[in-house]
Amino acid sequence: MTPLTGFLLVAALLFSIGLAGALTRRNAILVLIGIELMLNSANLNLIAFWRYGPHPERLTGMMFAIFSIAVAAAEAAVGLGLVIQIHRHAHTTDLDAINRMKG
Amino acid sequence: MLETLDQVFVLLQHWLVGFLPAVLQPVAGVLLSVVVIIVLFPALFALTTVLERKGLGRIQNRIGPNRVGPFGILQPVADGIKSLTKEDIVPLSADAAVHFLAPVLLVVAVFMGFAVLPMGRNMVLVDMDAGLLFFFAMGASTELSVFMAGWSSRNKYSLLGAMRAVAQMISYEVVLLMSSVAVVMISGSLSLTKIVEAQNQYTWGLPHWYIFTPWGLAGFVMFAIAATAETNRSPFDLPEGESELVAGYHTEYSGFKFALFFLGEYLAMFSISGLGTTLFLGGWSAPFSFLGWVPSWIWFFSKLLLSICVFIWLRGTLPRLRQDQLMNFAWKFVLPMTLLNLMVTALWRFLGEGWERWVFCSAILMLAYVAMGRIGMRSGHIGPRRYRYAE
Amino acid sequence: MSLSGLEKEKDRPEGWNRPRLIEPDGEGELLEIAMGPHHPSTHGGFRMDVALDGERVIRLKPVFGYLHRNHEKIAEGIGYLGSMPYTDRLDYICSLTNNWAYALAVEKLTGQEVPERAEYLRVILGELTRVQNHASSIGFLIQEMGASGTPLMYAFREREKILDLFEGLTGSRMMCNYMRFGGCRVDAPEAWLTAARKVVAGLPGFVDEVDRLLTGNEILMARTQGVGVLPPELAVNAGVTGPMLRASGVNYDIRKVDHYGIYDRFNFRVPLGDHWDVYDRYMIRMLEMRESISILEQALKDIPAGPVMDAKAKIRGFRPKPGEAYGRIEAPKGELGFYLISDGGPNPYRYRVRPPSLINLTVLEDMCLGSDVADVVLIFGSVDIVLGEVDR
Amino acid sequence: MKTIEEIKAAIEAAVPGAGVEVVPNASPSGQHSLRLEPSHAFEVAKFLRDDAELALDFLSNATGVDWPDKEVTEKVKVKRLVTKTVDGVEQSAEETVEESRKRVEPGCLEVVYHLFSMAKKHGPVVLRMKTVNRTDNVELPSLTPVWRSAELQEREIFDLFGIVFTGHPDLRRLLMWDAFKDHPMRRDYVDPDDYEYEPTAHEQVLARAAAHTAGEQIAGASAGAIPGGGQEGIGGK
Amino acid sequence: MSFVFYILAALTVAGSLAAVLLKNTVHCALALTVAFLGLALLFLDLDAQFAGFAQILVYIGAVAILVVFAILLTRGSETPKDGVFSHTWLVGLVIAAAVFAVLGWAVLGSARVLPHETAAPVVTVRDIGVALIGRYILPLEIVAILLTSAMIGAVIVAMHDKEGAK
Amino acid sequence: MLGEGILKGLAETAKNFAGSFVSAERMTTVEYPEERIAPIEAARVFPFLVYDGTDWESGMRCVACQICEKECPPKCIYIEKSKDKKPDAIGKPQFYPAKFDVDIAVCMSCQICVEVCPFEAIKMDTEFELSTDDRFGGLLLDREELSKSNEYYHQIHPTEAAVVDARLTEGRAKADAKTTAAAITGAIRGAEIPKRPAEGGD
Repeated sequence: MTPLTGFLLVAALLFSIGLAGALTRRNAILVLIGIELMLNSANLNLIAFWRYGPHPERLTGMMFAIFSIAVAAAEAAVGLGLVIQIHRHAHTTDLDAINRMKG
Repeated sequence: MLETLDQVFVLLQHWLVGFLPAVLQPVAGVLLSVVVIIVLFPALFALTTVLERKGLGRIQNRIGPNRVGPFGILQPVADGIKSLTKEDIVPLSADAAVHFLAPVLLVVAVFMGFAVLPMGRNMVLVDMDAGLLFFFAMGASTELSVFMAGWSSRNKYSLLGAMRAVAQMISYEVVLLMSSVAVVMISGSLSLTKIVEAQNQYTWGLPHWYIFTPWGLAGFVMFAIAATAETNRSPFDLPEGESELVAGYHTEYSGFKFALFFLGEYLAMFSISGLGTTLFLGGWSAPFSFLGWVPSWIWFFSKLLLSICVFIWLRGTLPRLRQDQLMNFAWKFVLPMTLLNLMVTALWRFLGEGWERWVFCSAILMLAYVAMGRIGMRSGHIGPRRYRYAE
Repeated sequence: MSLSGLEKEKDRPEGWNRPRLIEPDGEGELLEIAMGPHHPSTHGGFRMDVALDGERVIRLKPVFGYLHRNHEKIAEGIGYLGSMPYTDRLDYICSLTNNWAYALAVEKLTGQEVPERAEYLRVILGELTRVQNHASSIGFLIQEMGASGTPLMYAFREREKILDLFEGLTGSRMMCNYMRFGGCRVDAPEAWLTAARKVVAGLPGFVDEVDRLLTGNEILMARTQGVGVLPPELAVNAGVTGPMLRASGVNYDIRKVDHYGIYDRFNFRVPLGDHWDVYDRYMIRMLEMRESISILEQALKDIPAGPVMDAKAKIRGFRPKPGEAYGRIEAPKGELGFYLISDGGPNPYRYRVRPPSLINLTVLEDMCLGSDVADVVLIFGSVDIVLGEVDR
Repeated sequence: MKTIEEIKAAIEAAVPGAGVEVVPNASPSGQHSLRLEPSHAFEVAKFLRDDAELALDFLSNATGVDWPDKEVTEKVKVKRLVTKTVDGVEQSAEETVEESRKRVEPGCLEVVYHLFSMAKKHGPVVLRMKTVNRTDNVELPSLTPVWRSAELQEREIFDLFGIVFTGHPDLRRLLMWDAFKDHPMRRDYVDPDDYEYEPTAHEQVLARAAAHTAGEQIAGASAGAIPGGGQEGIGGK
Repeated sequence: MSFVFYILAALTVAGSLAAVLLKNTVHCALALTVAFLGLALLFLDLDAQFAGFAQILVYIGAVAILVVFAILLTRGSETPKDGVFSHTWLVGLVIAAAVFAVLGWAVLGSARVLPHETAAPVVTVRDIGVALIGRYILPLEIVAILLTSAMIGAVIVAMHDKEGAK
Repeated sequence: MLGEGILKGLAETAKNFAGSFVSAERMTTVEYPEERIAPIEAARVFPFLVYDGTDWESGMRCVACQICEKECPPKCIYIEKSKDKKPDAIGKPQFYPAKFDVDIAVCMSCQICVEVCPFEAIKMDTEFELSTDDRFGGLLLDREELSKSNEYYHQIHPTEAAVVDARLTEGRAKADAKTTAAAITGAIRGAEIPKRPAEGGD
C-alpha cells in the first residue's frame, strides 16, 4: 500500500461520513457540517494527489485546494445565513419540518 | 564578547544539546526552547500583573500592592497560591468536559503563537516560511475556546460575554491581518525573521523600522487598536464588561481554571505585542545604529515591556465602548482605513525613493483620517457641547 | 416579582405617562436576566429584572427593598432629636444635606429661627457635600463605563479632603449628625475655616482635571450622548428632581425657588441641558460643581461671627404644637423633603422622607427601553442613587 | 400664588360638587391643606395640573398617614336616649343633659400629596384624602395617571399602609417582599418574632430573646401564638 | 506511511464521526473543529504548509465559529425531543455505505498503479504568491469575485428586513 | 479631530502617574497599621464614662439619671440605678449606676448621649481599634471598661474638656454657694441632686 492509498482511503471515509451526516441528520446546520466534511475530504484528495503527483513543483493540486478552502468558507457563510433566515421564518431548523415551498 | 552575549542563549542551547546523540539533537533543541518559553512567559505574566497593578495604582494616585515582598514584587506569588488553593467550582448544569477544556485550549493556542516570534538574533523556535500565517492561525483558534467557555458555563452573562468576545475578535482579526499585510507587501515575506532583517538597517544611524514611515505609522496604530481589541483589553474589554456582564465568559470560572484564563489573556497580550514589535518596531533590532552592541534580546523584551506599559496606560485612562460602537468602529472606520493603508503602501512602493512618497502618503492618510473621523463623529451625532444657564 | 407580572401592562389606563412599549422583533425568545442584587454595578442591593431581545432592553423592572429598614417607623418611636443621626444613614454620601433637610422641616414645624453664622455653616457644608457627591457620582458613572476606576479614584482623592473637613468639624467623616433644630451642634473654629478655604481653593483644579480627562473623550461622548434621553415633560410629570431634572432642561433649583437658608445672598447660576441624555447629566454635575465652588468661595469670605445655635432652642424633650410641616431642600441628588406631623407629643406622629433617589428611579424603565444592556448600567449610574435612601 | 381659600374656590368652580374642604394647620409652617372627596379627586387633580394659573405640574411627595381607631371621651348633650348605653341612664324624652361618654372614633387611612409648580415656581399645595375605615374599605383613587411621580410612592403607601389605589397601573408591594402579609407602617403593627440573638443588655431585648428561644424549644407549636406571627416565611421570595 | 499519519487519520476520522453522531449540536460543531484540525495536520504532513495554516485559519477560525454562532442563533443546541436523525436516516446510511464501498474498492483496486513517495517538494510562500499572481491569476480573480458576491449575499440573506418588520 | 480627547486624557493620566511620585498632595493613602493620621480632636467613636480623681468607681460622674438611655436612638445603653447613694467626687451623696452597659455593636456613634447628659459624665472616645473575636459580649462594654479618667478626656479632646471643666467648676461653685446658703437659712435639703441647666450641649 502506497502512502497515497492511505490518504485516499481517509478521504473516502471522510466523504462517506460527511455524506451520511448530510443525509441522516435533521438539523439543517448539521447537514451543512456534513457537506463541509465532504468538501474537506476532496481537499485532502487534492493535496495528496499534488504531493504524490508527478509535478509537485507546479502547485496545481495545492492551488486547487486553496481555492477550494476559500470557496468553502464562502459556501459556509451563505449556507449558514440561509439557515438563520429559515429559522427566522419557520422558527425551526428541523429539515423534516421544513418541507413546504411556501412559508 | 558582545557577540557572545548576544547569542548567549543560542550558545547555551547548543552546548546543552551537545551532550545528546546527534539523532536527538534537533528534537531536544526544540524541546529545550519550548521549556524556556513555557517558563519565561508565565514569569513575565507574573511580573506584568504586579507592574499593571502598581502602574494603575500610580495612575490613580494610589500605591498599589506593596505588602508581599519588597515593593510588593512577590504579590503574584501570593495570588498564584491563592488561586491554586481556591475551590474549583463547576456549575451543576455546566458541560463539564467543555468547561474544563476551554481554558486549557486557550493557553495552548496562545503558547503556540510564540513559536514563530523572533526574540533575538537567531532566537526563534521555528523559523517558518509562513510564520505570520501560522501566528494568525493560532490566534484564530483562541476564539473557539472563548466560545467554549461561555457556552459550557450555562450562564446568561457568560454566553453574552462569549458572543461579544467572539464577534469582537473576528471583526478585529480582519483588521489585524490587513494591517500586517502592509508590512508583508513591503518586506515581501511572511517569515517574521525576514521581516525583522528587513528593518535591521540604518540610514544616518536611524533604523528602517516600518513605524517610521507614514503607512507604517498608520498601520501600527491600526494594529495596536486591533491588538487591544483582540486581547480584550480596555477600552475594548467589553466581553469581560464587569459593569454589565459581571465577568463575561469567565463568570463561572474559579480557582486554577480562572488563573489559566487570566494567564491566557496576558500571554495573548505578550504574543500580540511581540508581533507588533516584530512587524513595526524592528523586532530585536536596536533603535540607533550605535546601540547595535546591546544584545538583541534585550531590545526585543524592552520593546515588549514598553508596549505592555502602553496597554496598562490605556487601561488606566479610557472607559469602554459599547458593543455596537465597537463593531461600527471596526467595520466602518478601522477596516476602511487599513484598506486605504494597503493602497498607500502600494503607492509608497511604486513611488520609489525620494521625498514625494513621504508627502503624498502622509497627506493621503492624514486627510482620510481627519475626514473619516469627522464623518464618524457626525454620523454618530457626537461632539462637544455648549451649555446654557438659567438666569 | 418575575417579568410575568408585566403582562398586566396592556391593562394600564390610557392617558398616563407610561413607558413606551418596545416590541421584540419576533424571532427567538427573550433573554431574561436579573441584574442584581449581586451585580457589580447596582450599588448594593438593587435588582433590575431585564428582558432582552439580543442585547436590546425590552422590559425593565426595578425591584426595591433589599435595604429596607423602615426608617420612618423607627422615627415615629423616638424623639425628634433621635432621628437626626438616622438621617445620616439615608443617603450616606451626603449626610449633611440630609441633616439640613430634617432640621429645616422641624424648624418649620416649631417656627425656630437659625442664627446667621449657622446658616453660613450650613451652606458651606451643604455645598461641600454637593461637590463631593457630584464628584463621586461622576466617578461611579465612568467606573460603570469601564474606566478601571481612575476618575473614581481622583474623585475619592478630592472627597477625602472634604471628608477630612467634615471630620474636623463634626467628628465623623460620613455620619456627621451635625445640624440641630435652630442651628448647628458646634461652632467652626477659625482654623477649620482656614482649612476649608484651602480645600476649596484646590477644588477648581480638580474639576479642571476631570474635565481634561473625560469631557472631550470621544469614547465617553459616544457612550453617553443620545443615551437615556429623558424628555422634560416626562421628567416634570414623574417628579424627577435635581441635576437629572436640570439635565432635562427644566429650570428648577430649590435653592433658587424656595430661597431657603440664605441662598439668595449668593451669586450662582443654574446650568441646564439641552439634549436630556446621560452626557448632559454628567456635564450638569460638572457645571454644578463649579457653581458650588463659587458659592463656597463667597460663603467662606462672608461668614459672620456669632452664635451657631438659637438661644431659645431646646435640644431634647420639646413638643411642637399639633400640626404638620413639609420642608425640602435641594440635596445633591434632588429634592429631599421631610414631612412631619406632630400630635403635640415628644415624638413625631408621622415622619416621612421624600427620597429623591427613589422618585428619580420612576423613569428608569422609560430611559432604558430600547437601549443596550451596557447602557442600562450607565443610565442607572447617571440617575445617581444611594440605596440607603431608596429603600430607607 | 393663590391662597388656599382661592384654590378651593377655583376647584369648586371648575369641578362642580367636588366637595373640597380646607384643613387648617396650626403649626408655624402654615401649610394648610385641602381634603378631597375621593370620588372627585381625579378630576380635581387634573384640574390642578392643567389649570393655567395654578399649573401644579409637580407632585413632590405622596405619603400615607394612619389614624387608628381611638377612644375619645367627650361631653355630649343627650336628648331622649332610645337604647340603653353601657353606663347611661334612661331618661324621659324632653330632658337634655350633658354627660361624659366614651366613644370609639373610627380611624382611617389618609394620603397626603404635596404639589408644587415647576412652571410657576410656587407651592406647596397639600391635598389629602381619607379612606372610609382602616380595614375593608381602604380604596382611594390613584393619582398616578395625573402625576407619574406618584407611581412608586403610591406603591409604597400600598405596601406600608395598605391603601389600595384604584386605577394604579402597577400596584405591587414596593419595599416588602410579595409574600409579606401585614402593613408595617400602620400604628398597630407588631414586629414579627424573627429575633436573632444579639448581646444587647436591654431588658426588653433580652426578654424577647428569652421568649424567642422558649418558643423555639416548643418547636413551632406556639409559633402562631406569638403576636405578629401572621407573617409568612422570611425567605418567601 | 508513518506512525504520525495513523494518529492524524484516526483523529480526523474520530472527529468527523463525532461531528455526525453526537446528540448535542454544539458538541458536533466542536468535534468538527477537531476533524478540521486533524485535516490541517494531515496537510502539514503532506508538506502543504500554506494550505494547512490556511485550513486552520479559515476552518477553525471562521467556519467553526460561524457554525456555533448559527447554532446559538437558531437555539439549536437543545436536543430535539423526537430524535436527532431524520426519518429517512436508514436510506441515507445505506447510500453513504454504498458510496464508501465504491470509493474504497476503487482506491484499493488502483493501489498498485498509484505513485509512491517522492521527495518532498520545496514550496515557499513566495512560490505560491507568484503562482497566484501568475499562472492562477484568472481563478484568483474569479474566486475574489465569488467571495465578494458571497459576502454580499450572506449579508443580504442574514440581514433583518427592518421595513417589513415594522 | 478624532482621538483628541483620548490623547488629552492620556496626558492627564501620565501627569498623575508622574505626579504620584513627586507630590504628596496627590497621594491620600495612609498605610494604616504603620502610619497613622494625627489624632483629630473632634473625632467621636464610642462613648465612655468620665470619672474624676483616680478611682473609677468613686469618681464616676454619672448619677444614673438615665436620660442618655432614653434618648439613645439605637437604644444601646442599659443602666440600672443603684439603690443606695454614694458620695461623688466632691463628697455629695449621689445615686450611681449599678450597671452601665453600652453595646458598641449597636452604637452608631451619634453623640446624642453626650449632648443630653446634664452631668458631663459621658463623652466620646477617639479609640477605634476595638475589634474582637468575641462576637457575643466582646463588644458589650460594662461600667469598668467604659470608665476613663478626666485626664484622658483632656488628652483626647483638650479644648472641649477645658470648656467642660470650666463649666463644672462654675456649677460646683454655684451649688456650693447654694448649699452653704441653704445651710445658713437652716433648710436641710443639701442632699438633693444639684440641678444644673439641662441644655447639656456644648
